[in-house]
This record gives sequence, structure tokens and C-alpha cells, in this order.
Amino acid sequence: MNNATAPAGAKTILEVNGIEVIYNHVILVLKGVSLVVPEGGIVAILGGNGAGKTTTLRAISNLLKAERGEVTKGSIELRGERIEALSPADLVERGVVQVMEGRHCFAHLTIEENLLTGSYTRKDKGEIAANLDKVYNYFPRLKTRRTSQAAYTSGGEQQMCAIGRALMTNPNLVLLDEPSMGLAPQIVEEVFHIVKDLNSKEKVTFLLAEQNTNMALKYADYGYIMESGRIVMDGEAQALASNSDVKEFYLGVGGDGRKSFRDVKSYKRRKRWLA
Amino acid sequence: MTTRNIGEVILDVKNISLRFGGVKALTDISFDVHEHEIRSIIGPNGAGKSSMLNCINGVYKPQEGAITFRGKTFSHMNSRQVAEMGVARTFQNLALFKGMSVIDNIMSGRNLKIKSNILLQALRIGPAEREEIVHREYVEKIIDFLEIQAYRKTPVGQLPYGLQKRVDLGRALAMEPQVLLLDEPMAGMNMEEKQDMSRFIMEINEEFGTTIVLIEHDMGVVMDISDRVVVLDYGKKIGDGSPDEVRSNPDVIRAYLGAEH
Amino acid sequence: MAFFLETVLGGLMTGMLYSLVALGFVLIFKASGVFNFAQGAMVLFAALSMARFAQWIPEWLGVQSVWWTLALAMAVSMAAMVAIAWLIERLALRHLVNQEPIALLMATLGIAYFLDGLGPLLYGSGVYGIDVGMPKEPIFVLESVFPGGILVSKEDLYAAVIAMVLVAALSLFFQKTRTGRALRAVADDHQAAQSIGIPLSRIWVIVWSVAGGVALVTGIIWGSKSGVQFSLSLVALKALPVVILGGLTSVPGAIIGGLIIGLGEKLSEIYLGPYLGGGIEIWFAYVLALAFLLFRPQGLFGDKIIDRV
Amino acid sequence: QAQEQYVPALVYRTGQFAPLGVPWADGKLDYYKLVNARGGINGVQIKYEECETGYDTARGVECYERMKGQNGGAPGFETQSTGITFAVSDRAPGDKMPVFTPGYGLSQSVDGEVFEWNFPLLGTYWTAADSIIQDIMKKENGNLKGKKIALVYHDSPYGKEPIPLLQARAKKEGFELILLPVTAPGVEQKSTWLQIRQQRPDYTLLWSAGVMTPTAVREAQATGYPREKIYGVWWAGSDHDVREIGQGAKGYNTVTIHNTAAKGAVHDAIKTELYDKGQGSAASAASLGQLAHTRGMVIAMLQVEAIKAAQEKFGKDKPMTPEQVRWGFENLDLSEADLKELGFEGIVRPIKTSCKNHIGEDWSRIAQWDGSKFEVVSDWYQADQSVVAPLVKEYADRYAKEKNVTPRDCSAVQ
Amino acid sequence: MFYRENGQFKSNYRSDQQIFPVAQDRYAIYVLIAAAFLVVPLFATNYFYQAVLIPFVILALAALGLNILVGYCGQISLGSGAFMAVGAYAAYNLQMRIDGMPLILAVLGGGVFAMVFGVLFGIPSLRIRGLYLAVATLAAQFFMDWLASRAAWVTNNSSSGSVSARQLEILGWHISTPMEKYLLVLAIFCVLALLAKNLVRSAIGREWMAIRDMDVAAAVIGIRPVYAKLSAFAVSSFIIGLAGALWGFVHLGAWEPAAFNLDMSFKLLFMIIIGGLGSISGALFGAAFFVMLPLVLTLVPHAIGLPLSTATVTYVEHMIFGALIVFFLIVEPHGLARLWATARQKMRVWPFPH
Ligand SMILES: Nc1ncnc2c1ncn2[C@@H]1O[C@H](COP(=O)(O)OP(=O)(O)OP(=O)(O)O)[C@@H](O)[C@H]1O
Ligand SMILES: Nc1ncnc2c1ncn2[C@@H]1O[C@H](COP(=O)(O)OP(=O)(O)OP(=O)(O)O)[C@@H](O)[C@H]1O
Ligand SMILES: [Mg+2]
Ligand SMILES: [Mg+2]
Repeated sequence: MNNATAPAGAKTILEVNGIEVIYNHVILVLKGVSLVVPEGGIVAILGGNGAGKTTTLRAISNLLKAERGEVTKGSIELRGERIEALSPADLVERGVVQVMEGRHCFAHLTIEENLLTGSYTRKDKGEIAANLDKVYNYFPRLKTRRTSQAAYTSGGEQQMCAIGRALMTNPNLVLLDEPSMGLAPQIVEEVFHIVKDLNSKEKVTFLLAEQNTNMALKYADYGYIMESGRIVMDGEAQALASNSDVKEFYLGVGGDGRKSFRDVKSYKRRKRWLA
Repeated sequence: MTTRNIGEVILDVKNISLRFGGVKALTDISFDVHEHEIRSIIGPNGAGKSSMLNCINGVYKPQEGAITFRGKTFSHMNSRQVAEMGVARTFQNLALFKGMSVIDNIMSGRNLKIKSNILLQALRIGPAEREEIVHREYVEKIIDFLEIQAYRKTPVGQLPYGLQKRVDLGRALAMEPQVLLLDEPMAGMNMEEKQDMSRFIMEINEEFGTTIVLIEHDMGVVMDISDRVVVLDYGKKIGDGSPDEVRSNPDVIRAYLGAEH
Repeated sequence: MAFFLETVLGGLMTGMLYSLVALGFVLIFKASGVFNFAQGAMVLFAALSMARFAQWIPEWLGVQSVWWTLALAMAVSMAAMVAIAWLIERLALRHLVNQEPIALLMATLGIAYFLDGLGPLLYGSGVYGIDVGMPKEPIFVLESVFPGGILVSKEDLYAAVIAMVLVAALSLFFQKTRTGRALRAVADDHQAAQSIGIPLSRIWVIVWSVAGGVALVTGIIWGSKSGVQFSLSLVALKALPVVILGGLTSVPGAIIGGLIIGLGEKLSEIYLGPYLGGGIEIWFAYVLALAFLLFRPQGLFGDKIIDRV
Repeated sequence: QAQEQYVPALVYRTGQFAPLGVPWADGKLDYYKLVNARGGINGVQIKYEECETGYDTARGVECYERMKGQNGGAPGFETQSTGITFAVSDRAPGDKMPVFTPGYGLSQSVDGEVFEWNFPLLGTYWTAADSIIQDIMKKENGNLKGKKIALVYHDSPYGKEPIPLLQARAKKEGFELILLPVTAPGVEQKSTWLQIRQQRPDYTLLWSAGVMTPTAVREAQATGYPREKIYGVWWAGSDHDVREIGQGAKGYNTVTIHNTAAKGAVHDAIKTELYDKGQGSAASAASLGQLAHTRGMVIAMLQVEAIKAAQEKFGKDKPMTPEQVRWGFENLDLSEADLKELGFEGIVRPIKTSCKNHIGEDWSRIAQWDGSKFEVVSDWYQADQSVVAPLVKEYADRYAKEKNVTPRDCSAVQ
Repeated sequence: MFYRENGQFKSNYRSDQQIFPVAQDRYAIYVLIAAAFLVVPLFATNYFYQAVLIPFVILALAALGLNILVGYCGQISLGSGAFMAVGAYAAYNLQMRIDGMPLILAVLGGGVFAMVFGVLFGIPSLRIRGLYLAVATLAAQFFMDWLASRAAWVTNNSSSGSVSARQLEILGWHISTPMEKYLLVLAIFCVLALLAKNLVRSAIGREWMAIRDMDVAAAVIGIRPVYAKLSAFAVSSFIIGLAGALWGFVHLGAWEPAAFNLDMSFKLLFMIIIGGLGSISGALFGAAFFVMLPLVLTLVPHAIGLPLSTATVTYVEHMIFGALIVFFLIVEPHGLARLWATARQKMRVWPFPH
């Protein structure tokens, strides 16, 4: 299941081909990951903790170096162009932006300043103002907190700030790392709505890494499932959502509907496909 | 649920107000926690849930109000005193000791119980060494319980997020707390991991009788495992009661749950 | 009374001179989160370039005009500082993205060593002068009020004004411009800044160049005051208490800190020194800074240290 | 095969004090080269080797340890630093190694009975201070009662050396001594000079080094303190110390152990035999005649003469051991005629050492900066033995007690 | 292939808590220690002792002390030179002022005084953190520099401001040859290194690291920041002070205030960062790097007969030194000790790459 094929009919924007990633020269984390993102799609990478989702996204946006990691094998192509050697800034110029896991807002800057840093690569004043308006439109909460320092806003606000900041770069491919983490259910919904909105209205492509399989499969077109550095399953979102394994292990739904968390203590399951 | 016998009020929060400059993080919050129960705090982002925990264990000093723990009332308390009284917690944004191994992180939770002085520790003879071993045994039990045997000696900084959360829980457990405050222990986990975590929480609650205060955004978890739920919104309490009561409280639905739940 | 005023004035002027050096530290810290111990070495290097090119240019090019010579020397020195900034980014900083502050601090110490070697190697290890026409003789003011008047060093006065102007300009730059904002973002989080397309490399070259420019101005002023020689790099030590007192992240803090330290140090030396045996000003400055820090751990104007759990 | 005498040279060509250290080192080397060019010391070629100390004591000690036993043994060390002298003086008796410190070192080491291995030839800080006081007294017609004299000094053992003598002198002459330490490196001296402006001392002595000197002179200028009233020690009186200040330093005085302005035959010889052939140590012959460079030559000359003296006793045409060279140092006797032959006529005064007297001569004179160069302006002064000698005795005895040194009995040594 | 822990099962926690759980490591260390005591004296020359071994061991000790404070407890200090000075001067005074004071007691006393001084100057750390603290600790450095040159009683009224130690003697053993000095400092180092290692793997060590990594969380689990920080200052300055006393008594013999100046502070900090923060072996690696590198840099051009002037050589040395520091930081920001650990990790999986 290594060489993924593009879903029929769409142009490919991003193609990752059998990459291997090593941290600190010794820790092998990705063991040959391949995936394809079609133009204008929403693709989700699902998988448990430590599966390597974040690492995959970092490899694409070239933020690995700061983590002392490197891609040792394989290739990454953006619209046919090899991008392993490009700097993150170059990638942003080409419309690829990553929203990092864990928010990473600039603590000492206000919310508005945070958003404006996102427009660093944009020169046109009018365009920047328009983008800012757009972001405030999507996240009215941010507008009310625009003058507070980011560090003192709540987790949800920071997540919105991070996404908003990425949108300020006018991206066409957004790598979204665990957008739902720590967000209240309503906001999660809201965030995914916005993703969908941007996708359909502005033709922004999304590659998102998510733990919240439920949400992800609801909004994504295509999904990849990762386990310990490998892609173990992929397919159309609906197909995945109806797969019984996925249902059991990622959605918590057994044969007879949703299981209560009360009941989990009685048994412990193992994934079939893992040794 | 029936096997546990919920006891008296162990923790009583009265009229807590907390401000940061102009921001009112908490306004006049009161609620109580009974012994052995699982008490959840929910609310939208920025509602003041974490701040509430911070007040309870002495990280923040509320401007008004008092907290009663096992009949003793206090309004200002330092973290150590709280820890000594048997309150432990985990953190929303992982506050592990990044440079230390899993074992050391959990062992540090036992530091309060270590009696030998610095000289004995330097020489590592007699009681100091015996003590190390005794505590190590306890810690190994926690490690077994949380199923993280394989990562014993890994520096926690290198662990994936979900495992770090477990270590965080392990560290709190090592304190043998009477009340355990958990701040979003399941954030960033997938279903399977959430189930594991729920299992741990329930086992802790049932087998050790530890009282649990839980902040969580996953309503499935909250509604399934908690006995009573407090709902905060913008620093104010807008609901309190059993999961079913809360679920049907219109204020709560409007402010937090949304229509679907 | 007159003497007291003289002391106060002298202290304030000296403080402004410290501020200039402090400014270099603050710039780089604010913009990249690096505590740049090489600032002193950069001051020395810049001053050496200035002094030597001012000497060489007439020899090589036959330029007669003093002003042309100075202008050219300054341009060449600035170019040298930019080149250094570029090299530092290329060879060091780029590979140290996202590392802990202490590792970065040590790297700057390494850079300081390097520059301390390179400077004299290129420019010689003698004593050189910089003459930009700063007046040397003192003036006396308020002669009608105090017998003999109050002594003011004109040179210091000029230097103070230059420092003020620099600070004002840099403050504006940081608060108002796009790049200023990007710089502050980089200081907060290298990786996040990278992720939204702020080109760290370019930013760092810019900051270090600006810091190099500040070092050049500092070097010229200090060099014209006490001659250019190796010890010039040690003025950095006098600026450190200023930096922490004013706050590592505050440009105006560098000025206020400088004034407080300059004043405190002179008053202490003159009024307290004789009872303790003299020579107390250097540690007194640090103790003074320490005392302030006990009340505001982030310095008087530094950004609040944020920690939330 | 020609015999070789190994001569290690501790130098500091880098660091804070390089501007002084470079010409000093060049002066030493130039003289060694000259001697070699002229056939060596009685046919023994000098094999010199530099070791860079950067004026750092630890590195100096490292050099000493490394070089003392090399190439058949070093004939002695000129440390070029007060700090290294302290450290090495303790080891010298054990290693049997002469330490010679012309113009610096421990002032009490003049006493050859206690300091068998130390030779502060030509002058110590006490003799320097004493000469300066004498010059001041001359200007004040012999009466210093009620006057104020300030000492602005580098806050280190070096800077503090003259204090005991000045205190003794102050007591004797009845002037008030104001002590103003300056913390190294001395780039900032405003408070010091404000104090001077407040207390208005009649004269100010400057025991400075490196950047401290020009800064002090510039501060004096900025506070309007007359430069004619400032006297620097000889390490603060090189051309490079004030050259950049030019006219602003006009009138600044310095004490010197040798005739600064004079150029002797040896300078000419070095020019023609080395620099004209491109073998000079300094970048250009312009260094010749500069104070520090000449001092280096004088120092090297004294060392060569000590070796020569030793050869006279222990046999020519072969390298000398440290102990033999020590004897040479202790029995130096350079007359006016000898100096003339060496080309140092008018540059240094005749010198004669003995078991008791390790300084040889203690004359110095005052030079003044005229805006572009130093001019000798006074006659020779000899340190007043009635002031210096008791101090030497007192401090040497104290040293002997501290270190458990049993003084030699010089009457037993011929 | 041969470096594996496979098959070495720990049947109890005591054996798992050994300093070197891997048997090969344990044997290697025994061999190393034996070699340091027995083999080195067979071939070392006096110069090698004095220029390399003795300063190396003493600096390693000082670095060890500093590493406890900086590496384990996370409090950056630029005042270690001052702590060494306190140790040296206190030991000197104890010996001078109290008749018949045994050397060992004087040296330990130096450590104790340094400890008090360290705790005193550690008090600001309760409020001030990070780089602010680092700069603030310079106050200790400059204060001590000043005190040593200004207060006559510090130098026991020595006339020159420079002091020197008496003949070294322990229980009738006259320590005069470089070899004896080396063995003395090596023995002291080994004992202290063992004690330090014990501390850092005990409760107190975990408290220090907890404070370093996340002080709020540490407070929440009941660690008192005051106690943890001050005890780190105390232990660290005790060791540094002891090293200072040895540096003065054994290595220098006679010293002036400048022997313990800011340079020394920086050097020590360098050592632990290049060597590896938060590891005992880091102190050794760092000290070795710092003692050897300048010597190598001086000797190499000399040996290959490069006709460079001493000044040029020194400047080039400076540049190489600076460049190497940056280079090592880039290769491994966590120091040589980590580099070593990585190498070992590779060895363990050899011949497979991962
Ligand atoms: N900087 C690093 N140094 C060493 N190992 C790392 C580093 N970052 C991640 N890893 C390791 O790489 C593996 C994959 O991590 P990654 O963060 O990509 O997983 P993830 O799928 O994003 O998990 P999560 O859902 O917890 O975010 C984990 O085992 C982790 O321990
Ligand atoms: N140290 C602080 N300084 C200033 N404001 C703070 C501080 N801590 C919390 N706040 C503010 O208090 C409010 C409540 O924050 P808190 O972290 O308690 O929210 P929360 O309910 O835990 O939210 P989330 O679900 O996002 O974690 C927020 O508006 C936040 O900005
Ligand atoms: Mg992840
Ligand atoms: Mg929270």
C-alpha cells in the first residue's frame, strides 16, 4: 500500500514519494510515506499519537531542519517541482503554508500584529487590508480581541489566530496540523466549516493531520491512515468512514452503534493489521 | 457506577473571583466536589476552566473567595502546601520536565515523600538507597498501569504528544493524591487513545478512590464518565448538575454545546 | 552644589554613551531572541575599520577632502559590517534555528572570539585614532550662578544627541514597520515565523546589519573619545547592566537604563567610593541593576515574561 | 657546528596591551638579531623563541613551564608582566631560573639577599615614583607641604606597586596623597576625573596601562586639567599612548629609565644591518627610536651582557646554564665605555649589580610630550635611598617571612 | 555488534539504578579510572602534568560544579570565576590565619565559604530568570574582583596583592612533584564526581531538573523553588570553590586577583556548553576541549614550521577557536557528551543504520 494514486479526475498539487525522515541522525520516524493531494481537495492524514503525521507535514513545509530532522529518502513535488531544497519562506511564496501543531502564536504580539505578520510576503497594502477583513469575517472572535497580547488569550482564540495568520499569506495549499486540538466542540465545528468554506469558495487545498477522525472524515474528500511511520490505509473519505476497522478503532463505533466510554474499561482491543 | 460510594464534600470552592488586569477570568464561582466522584468542568475556550484549577492548586491567587479542602478553608495557599494536602494535577499544555526520562518525571512526583537529606543522597548509602528503591517500585507500578513500559528511559521531550499526556498523568498519580485535577487529558488523542485514557481515569477513581476533577472538551467522554458537571462561560458559572441536567440546560446549549448534542 | 550638578550631568552623559552600546544588544535580542555577546567585538571591529580606512583611503585614492575621506571610510566600514552580518547568518545562525537561548549565546561568544582575532589581523593591533571633528575642549555653563560654572563635555553632548536620534529612529522602526513586526515575531518563535513565510535568513542579515551600523556609530563615538584599540570591545561589559535594567526587549529602555546606570555609577563612585576604597562603579552598576530587577524581573521596560500553564 | 644559546622570549603581541607589547617584543628581537648578525655572543648564536602570553598570567606560566627546560634550558625569563612575575618568582628558586624584570616586577626584589633569582634591573616602580616626586619638588622649590598629589592607578598589583613609596614620601614631605583606583580596562574614567576636578590636586601621577592612558589624558583634556601636571609611569609614556591625542596631550610628562629621544649607534646598526636588508622585526624602521622599542633593545642587551659576563667566568664559546647566567646578572658591570662600544651611549646609564643590589642602577628622568613626540626635559634623578632602601628592606623581610625564604648572606658571596 | 545490552537482564531495581547499567560501560569506566591513576603516571612528563593534566582535572571539577547549577538546575551563571576566587582566597586565609590548618581542611573550608557566597548571590535567582540572571551574576564576579584587589584582609595584607600557597602537605605526605599534585586532584575529582552523580540521580537532582524544565509544574508537585535553587547554588559553588582552592594552591601556587576574572567564568560556561549541559561527562569533555585546543593550536603551526609571527598565530588561533565553538554548537547543540551518546547509540544498532 505504498504508492498511493491520485483520486481520479483532479490535478495533483502535491505529491509525496516514499519519504524517510530521521531525527537527530538516529531516530527513524517516517519509513517511506507516499501521498498525493489533488488541487482543490481536502485530504486528511489520520492516525494515532506518534504515527508521524506532524513529521510528514513538517517535511513538506520544510520545517524539519529546526527540529534537527532531515528527509533522507524520497521526493516531494509541488505541481511537479521538487521542493525539498526550498526554504519555508520560498514555499509560502508559492502558496504553501503550515499551521503548526500547538498554535505557536507570537506571544508578545497582539492578535492583530500576529495576523499582520502573516502578510509579510504580501506587498500590496490593499490586498493585506482585504485579507485582514476576510480573516476577521471568518473569526469575529479575533476582532474583539485584536489588541490583546496573544499569550493571554485562550487556547481557542490562539488556534483561530494561528489559522487566521496562515490565511493572511493568501495560500493555495494549507497544511493544517491538528486544528481541533483543545477546542470546544462548537469551535471545532466552526473551524471545519471555515475550512470547507475556504475550500469551496476560494479553492484553497487542505492537507490536514487530525486525531478527530470523526470530524476529519466528515469534511475531507480523501484520507490516509498512518501508523508508526507508514501509511496503512487510504481511500475516499466515505469509504474510510464506512470501513469497519476504521469505525471500530478510529471512530469508537462498534457493530452496535457508539460505545459508551464507561464500557471501555472492560476490554482492550488490538488492531488487526499491526503485529 | 453503583460500586462507588460518593462521600462528603471534600473540596468546596466559594465565590472565587480572579482578574488579570482588566480581564475577568473568573467571577464569583462556587461549586463543590464530593469525595470519590468524577466532577467535570466544561465551557468554551477562554471560559476560565484552567484558571479555576490554577486557583485550586495555588498557581494563581484569586482576588476574592475561599477554597475549603477537607474542612480547612484557605484563600491563599502556596503550591507546595496544596501538594502536601494531597492535590495533584495535570496540565493542559503539557508541563513535563522535558529533559528528564519518563521514570525520572514520574519519580519526581514522589519527591514529597522522600525523607533522606541531601548528604545521604550524595553518599547514596543506607536509607537513601533503600528509599530510592521503594519509590522506584511504586513508580514501576504506575508505569505498568499506564502501559508505558517501553518508554521508561526515553526523554519525555521525544515522546509523541499522547504518551506525554500519560506521563503527565503518571507524575500526578505518583503523588498518591486524594484529589486529582485533570486539565484536558484527552486533547489531541484519537478515539482509541481516548478510550484508554478514560479507562485509566475510571480505574484510578474506582480502585484508589481518588476524587477527580476533569476538564474536557470531548462531550462524549464528559457525559459518559462524570458524575456531575460544572459549566463555565466567560468566567461565570452557567450550569451545574448531572450530565443529563447539564445537557438539557438551555444556557449551556447556547453557550457551549450547540444544537446538535 | 555645582560639583553635584557636574556629577549628575557627567553621569547622564556617560549613561547615554552606554546606551549606544546597549542598543546593539537590544536590537539583536528583540529581533531574534539572541543575546549577542559579540556586540563588543563588533564595536571594535567597526571602529577599527573606520579608523584604518580613514587612514588608508587618502593614501590609496589620493582623496584630499577630510569629509570625503570620512564618508568613504564610513561607507566601506558599513559594507564590512553588512558582510559580517551576512557571514554570521550563513555560517552560524542559519544552522542554529530553534535552539535554546544559551546555545545561541555561546555561539555569539564564539563569533566574538572570531572577530577579536580577525579585527587586529586585518587592521593591525596598534592604537588608532578616529577624528570626526568632535570637539574636545569642555564648555562651562551657568557661570553666572556658580563660580567657575558647570563643566559640560561638548563631545559627550554630541554623542548623547546622536544616541537619542538613533533610539528614536529604531523605536519607530520596530513599532511601525512591517519588518519591525516581523523581527519581533522572529524573536518570539523562530519556527512559527518560518512557517508563515518570514525569511529568517534575510531578517537576520538585516538585524545584524543594523546592529553592525549601531556598532559602527558606537565605535566612532567611543573611538574618537578614547582611541581605537583592543579594549574598546570591553565597553560591552559596561553596557550589560544597562541592557538588563532597561529590559532586553526595549529600545527606549536602553536609554532610560543608560541614564540610571550612568548616574548611579558616577554618584556612587564619587560619594560612596571614597568610603569603600574606590573603584566600585563597575560592580555597583550591576548591583544597581540587580536591585531594580528584584522589583521587575524583566527590566524596567522589558516585555513581561510570560508563563502560563 | 655553531653553538646555540636558547633564549625564550615571553611577549604579548595581542590583547589589551598589544600596542605596548609589539614594539617591546620587536625591540628585543631586533637586538638578538643584531647580535647574531655580528657573530653571536662570543660565537654562540642566540636561538630565540617567542611565546605569546597576551598579558595573561596563566598563559605566561604555561610558556614558562614549557620553555624552561627546552633546548638545553632557558637562561632566564623576562616576563613582561607583573602578574607573571609574581607567579614565576615563586617557582624560580626551585627551578633555579633567573627572572629579570627591567622597570617592573616586585619593587622589593632589589634585595638580592632575599631574592636570589630576581633582577629588577634599571628601576622599579618605587624608583619611578621617587624620581617623579623629586621632579615635582624641584618645580615646587623643594617644598610640598600642604600640596595635594593624586595617584590615578590601574586597579591591579601593577598599579598598586607605587603606593607604599608614595605614602612614605607623603609622610616625609607633608603632602596629601589622593588615591584613585581605576577598574581595568579603564575605558570610562569620568568619575575619576570629576573627583580630580573637585579636589584639584596639584599634581597627578598616572599608573596606567593600555587604553587607560589615552583615556585619562583625554579626560584630563575634557575636564580642563593641565596636562603639564600629569606624570605617567614609563609604561604609560610611549608614543602610541598619546600620539592620537596630539596637541591635546601637549605637556604630558612621563618618567623614563632611558633616554627616550636619543638614538644611539646601535639604532643605526640595526637600521643598516637589519631593516635595510628587510630583516627587521617591526613593520618599518620608523619604529626605531620609539620608546617601547628602544626599551626592548635595552632589555635584550642587558640579557646578552649577563650571558657574556657569565661566559667570562664559566667559559666562552658555549651556551650558559641558568645558574651561570644568574651569576652573570649578579655581576653585571657596564661602564660608560662598555655602553659606548655597544652603541648605547647616552641611552642608558652605567650599571653595576651585586649580590645585595639586584637593580644595578636606579636613575631615571622625565620626558614630556611636545605635541608630536617625547622630549627629555629633566636631568637624571636617582631614587632617594633614604626613602627607598628602608621600604625595600621592610617588604623583602616580609616576603621572606611569608614564603619561608632564608636570606642569603651576601658577605659570604664574593 | 559487541556493544549491546541484550542479555543483561536486571532482576532488581538496585542493579537497574546503577550509574552505568550497561556492563560494557561499567568496565570501560573502571579501566579508564585505573588508567588515569596507574598508567598515566608511567609516561606523563612534568610539562604534560602541569600544562595539561592538572589544569584539566581542576577545570573539569569546576565545570562539574557549574554544570550542576546551569545544566541541571537551569540557572545560568557568569559568576563562577568569583566563586572560584572565594574558594581560593578563603582557603588561603584559613591556612595563613590558623596555625597548623591541614591542607585538606583549608581546601574544604574554601569550598564552604564559596558555598555561602554562592547562596548569597543565588538569592536573586528566586526572582530573576534566564539571561537576566546570567547578567546579574556578573555582579558577583565584579564584586569579587574588586574585593580581592581592594580589601587587604582578603589577601592577608600581602604587600603586592598577590598571594601564594604554602607547601602542600597531607598527613605528612609532601605533595611537591607534578605527579603527586595530579594524583591529588584526580582523587578529589573522582570522589566529588561520584558524589555529584549520586546527587543528580537522587531526589534532589530531580528537583533541580524539574525547576530547570518547568518551574510551575515543579511547584505543583510540591517542589520548593527556594530550596531547589539555593541548594543547587550551594552544591555548585561548593564544588567550584573547591576547584578554585585547588587551582590556586595546586596549579598556580601563587596568584593575583586576575587569575579568577571574567575570562574564567566564560571559559567554564563554554566548557559545560561545549561539553554538554546536564551531564557529568560533559564537564570532562568540555574541560578537555578547552585545555587541549589552545595547546594544539599553538603547537601545530610550530610543529609544521609555519613562518607566522606569534601575533598572527594568536589571532588565527582566536579565530579558529571561535569558529570551532560555533561549529560544535551547530553539530550538536547539546554538547560533546550528546555527540558521544549518539555515537554509542549508533554503535548499539551497528551494523544497521537505525
Ligand atoms: N524533534 C524530534 N526529535 C526526536 N524525535 C521526534 C521529534 N519530533 C518527533 N519525534 C518522534 O517522531 C515520531 C512521530 O512524531 P510526530 O510528531 O510526527 O507524530 P504525530 O503523528 O504528529 O503525533 P501526535 O498525534 O501526537 O501529534 C514520534 O515517535 C516522536 O517521538
Ligand atoms: N496569566 C494570565 N494572564 C492574563 N490573562 C490570563 C492568564 N491566564 C489566563 N488568562 C485569561 O483568562 C481567561 C481564561 O483562561 P483559561 O486558560 O482559564 O481558559 P480555559 O477555560 O482553560 O480555556 P481553554 O479551553 O481554551 O483552555 C482567558 O481570557 C485568558 O486570556
Ligand atoms: Mg502531531
Ligand atoms: Mg484551559
